[in-house]
Amino acid sequence: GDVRIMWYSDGVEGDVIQDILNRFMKDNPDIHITLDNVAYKVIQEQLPIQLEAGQGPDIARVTNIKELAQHWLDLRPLVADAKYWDDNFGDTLDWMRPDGSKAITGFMTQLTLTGGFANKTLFEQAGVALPGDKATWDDWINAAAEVAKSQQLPAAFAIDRSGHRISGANVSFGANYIGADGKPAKVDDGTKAFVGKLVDWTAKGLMLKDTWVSAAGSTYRAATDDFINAQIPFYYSGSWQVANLSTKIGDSFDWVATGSPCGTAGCSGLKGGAALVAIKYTKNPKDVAKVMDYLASEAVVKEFSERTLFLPAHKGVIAKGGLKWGSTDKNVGPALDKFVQAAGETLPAADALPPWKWANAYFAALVTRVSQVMAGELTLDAAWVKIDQDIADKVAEAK
Amino acid sequence: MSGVAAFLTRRRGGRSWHWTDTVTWLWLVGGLVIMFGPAVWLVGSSFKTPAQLAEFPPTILPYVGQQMSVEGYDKPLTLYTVKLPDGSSKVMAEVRRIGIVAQMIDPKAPKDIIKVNIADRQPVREIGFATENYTEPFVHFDFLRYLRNSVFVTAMATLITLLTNSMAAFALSKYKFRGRDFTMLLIVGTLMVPLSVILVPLYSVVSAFGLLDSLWGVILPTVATPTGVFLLRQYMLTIPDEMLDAARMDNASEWQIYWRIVLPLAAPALAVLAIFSVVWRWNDFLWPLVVLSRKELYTLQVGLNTYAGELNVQWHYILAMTVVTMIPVVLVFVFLQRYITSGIAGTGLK
Amino acid sequence: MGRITLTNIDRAYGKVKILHDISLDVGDGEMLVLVGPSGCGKSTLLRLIAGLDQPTGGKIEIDGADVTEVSAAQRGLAMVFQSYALYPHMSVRQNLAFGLENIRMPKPEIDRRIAEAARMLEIAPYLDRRPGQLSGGQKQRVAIGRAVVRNPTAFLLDEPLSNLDAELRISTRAELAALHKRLATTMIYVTHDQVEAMTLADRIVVMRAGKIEQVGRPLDLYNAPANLFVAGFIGAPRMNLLPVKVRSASATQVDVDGPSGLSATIAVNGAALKPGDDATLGIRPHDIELSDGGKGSVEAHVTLAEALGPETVVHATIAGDNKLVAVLKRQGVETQGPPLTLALPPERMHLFDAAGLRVASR
Amino acid sequence: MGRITLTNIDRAYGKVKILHDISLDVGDGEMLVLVGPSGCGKSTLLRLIAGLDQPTGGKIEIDGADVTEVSAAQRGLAMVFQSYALYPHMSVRQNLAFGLENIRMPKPEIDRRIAEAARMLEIAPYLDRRPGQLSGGQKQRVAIGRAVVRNPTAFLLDEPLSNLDAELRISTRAELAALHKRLATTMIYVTHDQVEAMTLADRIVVMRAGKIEQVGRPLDLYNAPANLFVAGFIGAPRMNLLPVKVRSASATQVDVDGPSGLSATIAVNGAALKPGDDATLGIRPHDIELSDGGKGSVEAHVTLAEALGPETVVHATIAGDNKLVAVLKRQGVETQGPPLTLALPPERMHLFDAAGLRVASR
Amino acid sequence: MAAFFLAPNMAIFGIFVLVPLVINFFYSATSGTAYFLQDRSYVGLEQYQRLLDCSNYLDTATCREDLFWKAVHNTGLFVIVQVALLTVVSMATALILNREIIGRSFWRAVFFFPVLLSPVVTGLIWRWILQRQGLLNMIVHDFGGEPHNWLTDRFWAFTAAVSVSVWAHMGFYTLILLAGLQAIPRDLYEAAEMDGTRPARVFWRITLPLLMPNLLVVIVLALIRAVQIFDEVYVLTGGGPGTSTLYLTQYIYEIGFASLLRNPGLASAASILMGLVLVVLTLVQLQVGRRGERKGARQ
Ligand SMILES: Nc1ncnc2c1ncn2[C@@H]1O[C@H](COP(=O)(O)OP(=O)(O)OP(=O)(O)O)[C@@H](O)[C@H]1O
Ligand SMILES: Nc1ncnc2c1ncn2[C@@H]1O[C@H](COP(=O)(O)OP(=O)(O)OP(=O)(O)O)[C@@H](O)[C@H]1O
Ligand SMILES: [Mg+2]
Ligand SMILES: [Mg+2]
Repeated sequence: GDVRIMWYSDGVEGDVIQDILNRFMKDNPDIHITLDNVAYKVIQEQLPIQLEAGQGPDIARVTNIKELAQHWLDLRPLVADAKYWDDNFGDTLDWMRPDGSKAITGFMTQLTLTGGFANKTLFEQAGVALPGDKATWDDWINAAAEVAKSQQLPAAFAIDRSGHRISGANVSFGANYIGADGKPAKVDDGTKAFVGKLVDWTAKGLMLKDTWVSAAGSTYRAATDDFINAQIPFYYSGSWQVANLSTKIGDSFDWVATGSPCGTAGCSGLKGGAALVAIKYTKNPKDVAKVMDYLASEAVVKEFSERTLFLPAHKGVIAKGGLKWGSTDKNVGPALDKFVQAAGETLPAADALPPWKWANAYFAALVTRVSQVMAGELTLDAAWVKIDQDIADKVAEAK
Repeated sequence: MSGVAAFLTRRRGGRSWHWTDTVTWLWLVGGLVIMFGPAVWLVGSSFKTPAQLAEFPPTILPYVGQQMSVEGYDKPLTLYTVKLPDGSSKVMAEVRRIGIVAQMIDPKAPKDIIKVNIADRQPVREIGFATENYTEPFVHFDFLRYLRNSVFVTAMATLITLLTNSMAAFALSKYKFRGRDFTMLLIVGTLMVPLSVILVPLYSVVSAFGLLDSLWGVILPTVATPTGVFLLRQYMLTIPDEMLDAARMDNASEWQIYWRIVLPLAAPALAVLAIFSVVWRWNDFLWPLVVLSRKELYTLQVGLNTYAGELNVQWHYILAMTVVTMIPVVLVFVFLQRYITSGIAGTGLK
Repeated sequence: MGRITLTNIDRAYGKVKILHDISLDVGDGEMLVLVGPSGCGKSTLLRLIAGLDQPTGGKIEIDGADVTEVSAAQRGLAMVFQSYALYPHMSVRQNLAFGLENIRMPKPEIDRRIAEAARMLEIAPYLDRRPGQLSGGQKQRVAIGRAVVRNPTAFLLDEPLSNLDAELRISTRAELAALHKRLATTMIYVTHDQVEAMTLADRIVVMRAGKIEQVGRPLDLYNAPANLFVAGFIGAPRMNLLPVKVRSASATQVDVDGPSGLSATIAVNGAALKPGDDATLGIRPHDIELSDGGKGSVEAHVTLAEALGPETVVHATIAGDNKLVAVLKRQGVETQGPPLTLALPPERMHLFDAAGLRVASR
Repeated sequence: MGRITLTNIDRAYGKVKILHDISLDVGDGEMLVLVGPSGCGKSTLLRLIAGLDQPTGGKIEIDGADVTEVSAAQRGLAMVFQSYALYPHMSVRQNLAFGLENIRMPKPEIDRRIAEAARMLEIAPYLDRRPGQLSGGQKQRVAIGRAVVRNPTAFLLDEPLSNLDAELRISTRAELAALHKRLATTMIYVTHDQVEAMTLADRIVVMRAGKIEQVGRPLDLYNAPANLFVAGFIGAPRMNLLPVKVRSASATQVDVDGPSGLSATIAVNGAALKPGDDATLGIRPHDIELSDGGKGSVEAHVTLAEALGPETVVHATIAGDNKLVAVLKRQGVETQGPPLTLALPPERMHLFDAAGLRVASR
Repeated sequence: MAAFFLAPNMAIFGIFVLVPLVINFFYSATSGTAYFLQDRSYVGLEQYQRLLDCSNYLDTATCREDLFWKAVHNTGLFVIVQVALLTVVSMATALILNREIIGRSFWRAVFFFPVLLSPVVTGLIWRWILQRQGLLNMIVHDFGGEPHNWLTDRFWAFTAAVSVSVWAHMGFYTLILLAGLQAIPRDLYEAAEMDGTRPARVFWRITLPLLMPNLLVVIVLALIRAVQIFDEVYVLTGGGPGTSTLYLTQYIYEIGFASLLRNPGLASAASILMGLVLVVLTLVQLQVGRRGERKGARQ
């Protein structure tokens, strides 16, 4: 039968998956797959409406996998080997199923991990050593500030404007968003500690003002271009940037992935990623399962990761190692390897966030209010009140 | 030549230079820079590679580093202008870079490797067009199908808009009936409903009519645009009623009056509306995005936006395709704007 | 075929009443001319008949059928608008064809009719121009042509010749007269032109301020105006009106005394005048002649002499204040010359009573 | 103060030449009337003088200063448009005041002038209406008023009276004449109306197809038209033109033979005619009289008699085909009556040679 | 007859505009994250209460929905400045394009061009021009000026938002005005010229009154679109710096659609409040305009 996949791309993955699907269709002439390449906006704003109306594609690549979990199809009875799924995707299966369920709804096509990048060449030019493995946030910022000063750069570092990006760091300072009842907790000292530093760095001009200040609400802004143009020696973003940096920086300078700097509680990044899930309203559950089985198979996952430079979420693939990253850039391999390694250093409080229903509410409130503070519209103390209020509102609304 | 000069400098009626002429030309030239400058830049940028697009400071034209094949090296090497310690500068090819030190060679004497601090070299660049921004999407992107859908949506929506709006505007400007002001108010009143606000209810309505995943679902909700009714009505008010009376005496039915008298006389306003409608429908993004979820039905704008990912937007493709998709509307504009000419309604009168 | 009857027509714009109780019967094939001062409601009346406007009261019938509520298109009339109202986006040819196409006339017949109208109105060279490229007179001819080609039940013409030059005016007038004779179509014709009114009309309707003052055959109006207004309005230059006092009155004649020792005896047909009554004596400029003195002649001081060629319009004063206009059939009257002696023939005099109504002459 | 000189003015629309080499000298304070058939370029010429349009060749001077390149606003002229061109969004009062406010005239003076113009043109009751609420004639009067209040160097009037009714037309004409006399302002006046042209003009310019045919004082044009066109154009009804053959010719007189046994001896002043030449004999309808027969009289069959009141326009045929129009100073001519015998007085005849040019009379 | 001509438009209009609008009212009376009415719970006027809960409407910090009021304030200022600027600029351009200049169609195309761009591309181009290392700063630098961080400065970000939206939309209004200008009979200008009228006065006394119906279209549309300003500013400034260019539609969009935990009820209520203000504004304008229209009635 027919299977429709709704897919969005950040890079080349649309082409890669099409390739793989074409191969699949050749082997399974009875299944016809249509890949609808859509804008991320469609996934974000359009798909939920369709789902609520009981419509939608058969399979979709989505990011807000927890919120929409009630629409996913349980593949457990349909897949060839449920144990294979549990074994290899076990850690992340909970991210995409309703709380308390044991369903297999899909798998992560890409695992992401927040982390830093440093412009090695700039550091060298400034004669500043790259901080080591266990360096703290302060170490990194101080070192970067020194580089910025000697190289006359506009700022020492930047973090993408996103609640998600700073949450790993918050956790590293001991933050815990999740209350005892599973509902959001009030902003705690860990969060206050790191956010306070961030605000301070911004005020001192160490953090690039543009990214956070020049937007309102939960608008996403990345500082990638500044890093690419060697405007900042240190940049905190995530693993998905590797391919992007590689193409855009080219030979201009050397860069390295640094993992996440450490706070008082650890050196945690935050995981995330996009999942490919099957949708409940499909008319062809069998074929869907077959496609999912194929795409989740070890060889395909490996190929997909190698070609897209994405971190795989497949335990087997990671364990075996030896991924032949599809890039000739000498910076890429080490960077990806660094992320793979850092994935093991995340704190439990951070790992609890991806499958947590209210994470996005927390992130949105954080970014909205913190950037107001940075713009001078709010004091930090007022911001804490507002953040708690915003999150509480969201919880109340969702009744 | 002096004829041209006279032509250039003449003002209305052909008399000597007037201060208003100075203002006019200042305005026009300023307008050219401000309005068109970004356009030129847009076109230039559409030929840039992703790396160039991200580059600071931006350049108007796309530049690429110049490369050269040097004997003894498999791959072409990138050329740099190197400032030598003695103060002179020289074009050299980079063999490799290790940290802040680059190993360079003189292409004429490829034997000796010279170490250069990277701060002392500037890439030699030349204009180079990344035409793959254009060619790639044509290969991977179902351009012709999207184009067909876009043309269908735009043409149908524009035709229906012109027809229904002008009919309504005719009724609202040339008939006196009870409830006319109310109807007008209702229409103008709903002008202010942003689409994003009624998106969800509209989605339910369209879905109730079974128009989801259908181009008609894209077309119909947009055609009753209050803007058009309002615009046309205001223009039709200026058509003398005597003309309609004359047509009535000529046995014309009300439809004929509308079709043969009022429509031609409202041509300038219709042209304006047609231009707007074409531009709007062509550029419509949010609504088609909502209605269409199958790629066979995508319009160009929706198709184009598949290059906008969660974390990354492939601007080089979007810019290139924007330039391509703009061409038809520019042509339509150039064609239709000729109709925005002197109102002729008065010339049939004494 | 083309009998138009108006009964007690009223028309008001808001509170302002423009037409008062107009009743009129236009016979089939009649040429009825409406005259009256500017703004008296002629165009308004025409629009009511055309069906372009609705009366606020009264009834309009065509051939006995009540059409008050019938739309303009269905009344089968044709109209030439005072403002032309040509279709600016159509060529002259299309302007002419429009009405015919509307009734789905076959193409060859349309062409034939257009050719004929073009010939008659001398607009053949402009058939492919747009109205915007025509001069005022050319536009007007096209407007007439548009009505002519239609062969309507009746023509309504609102000052159709007002922008034509003298020559074309006369020939178009003659063509219209011929057309009227040939088609025997009812025509209602508004004009300011005395000559047009006099020569074309079967009957003339004189209107003032939305009311009908007199209806009658042209010469009847000229020779026996019903009241001072009509007397003053019909005939150019206008009738001289002199205030007089009745000296004596009998059933057959009235003696009046006027200014400047003027006295006259006017034959009447039973008048209700009494000696001592105020009255008005009228005499047309064309009826005044140069004389050698005698009874009924007056001494006139010329203030202005307008030489028209065949005749001279002499503006003069008699007895100080009273103005008198005479048309003398000669050239060479001088403003600075000696006083003229003018004869006012009593048999050409008109007498109006104090209310302005004509005292019937014998 | 208001001398306007045109030298070799040309105007073409694209390839179509509308005005050919017009040279004209309008004296200060002169009233110059432009006449000519519809579409001959009168309005175009007026617009060139006004500065609203640019000649394609030639020079325009006002009081000796070359204004060809000067804008309309700076020429200090006032114009009454054939299309009225009233400002539709302003009341009549504002329409009149607009030009005065432009020159920052004090308010009381503006009010005074408006009041005066309103009185003269009888538009006082409409001062607060908008043009859309006025009748055609009322609009036209406002258009005149707008020029009058300005006290310009010269007036340019494009058929200013064409929509007025006879009475108002005559009085407005008289007011214009009086205004002209009082202000002694140059006026260039386009009209179709013979009477207006004859009575108002100091000089008349007759145009045809963009060329000047004749310029002269009204009676000169009437009495001695330079060519057939002017002869036919000036005078209403138009001059009768009969084809004749020269029988004999001397320096002082010419004998001609015409249709219907008509023969006449016309006194001339040195003519280049030879016996046997074709010529045209002209005689004005007003110069034809009823006669009892005799030399120079013809038998005429009446085809149409138009009774104008004081006189009757008789359309007749003589000798079969030749049409003759006569204006007889009597009523009661019947179309169905017996043939009339008409006298054509030789001293009133005009003779034109084969080229259409007047043969100078003595 | 009028009904016949109105019917097609009104039918489509009723189904696709009015019905959704009415449904929207129901939305505003419900709460929850669900999209479909049947899945939502009725809360009456609660959403409105929440939006209007404010102890001092001039100080947004005292409001429960401080961002809503922030957006209201920002939008108010933006609308006033932008509509005024837009009208003036479009009018000036239309007047100039109405003159007999050579290459009229070319110039028209120049000024209309930005309308052809999608708002996202518009926002993007200008962000690239205005950002810290953008084209503008490069030019400023080349001319020896001090580069400025345009988009992180309150004043300049606001100026940029206004200017860019004017840049993007003026072609639209210029075209409407141009069509209106061309409909003014030429002989009126000639009459005015004969009356010795100065150009400025011709504009104020002839052009402007006669253009009133079109100007009304322009102001009404400009106002409505200004209140709804979104895409280009969103891309350009994202509402920043801080929240200083956060406008109503962005606020509604964010709470109603963009954020993962959406609140369509609150978004509907906000949009209805915004609509109410617009209705009032438009009524006022139409009333003023009707007077102007009567003035502009043809002769
Ligand atoms: N729409 C209107 N509102 C108010 N009064 C009007 C309107 N139209 C016309 N009038 C008035 O009605 C009267 C009659 O107008 P109408 O046009 O019938 O005059 P008319 O006799 O044709 O004059 P003219 O010979 O000058 O054309 C005039 O006084 C005019 O001012
Ligand atoms: N814009 C134009 N393009 C081409 N021909 C034109 C244009 N305007 C006028 N004409 C022609 O120029 C000639 C002169 O026009 P003009 O208006 O001067 O005539 P006129 O003598 O005023 O006639 P009327 O007495 O009928 O008003 C006419 O034949 C007319 O058709
Ligand atoms: Mg009238
Ligand atoms: Mg003319």
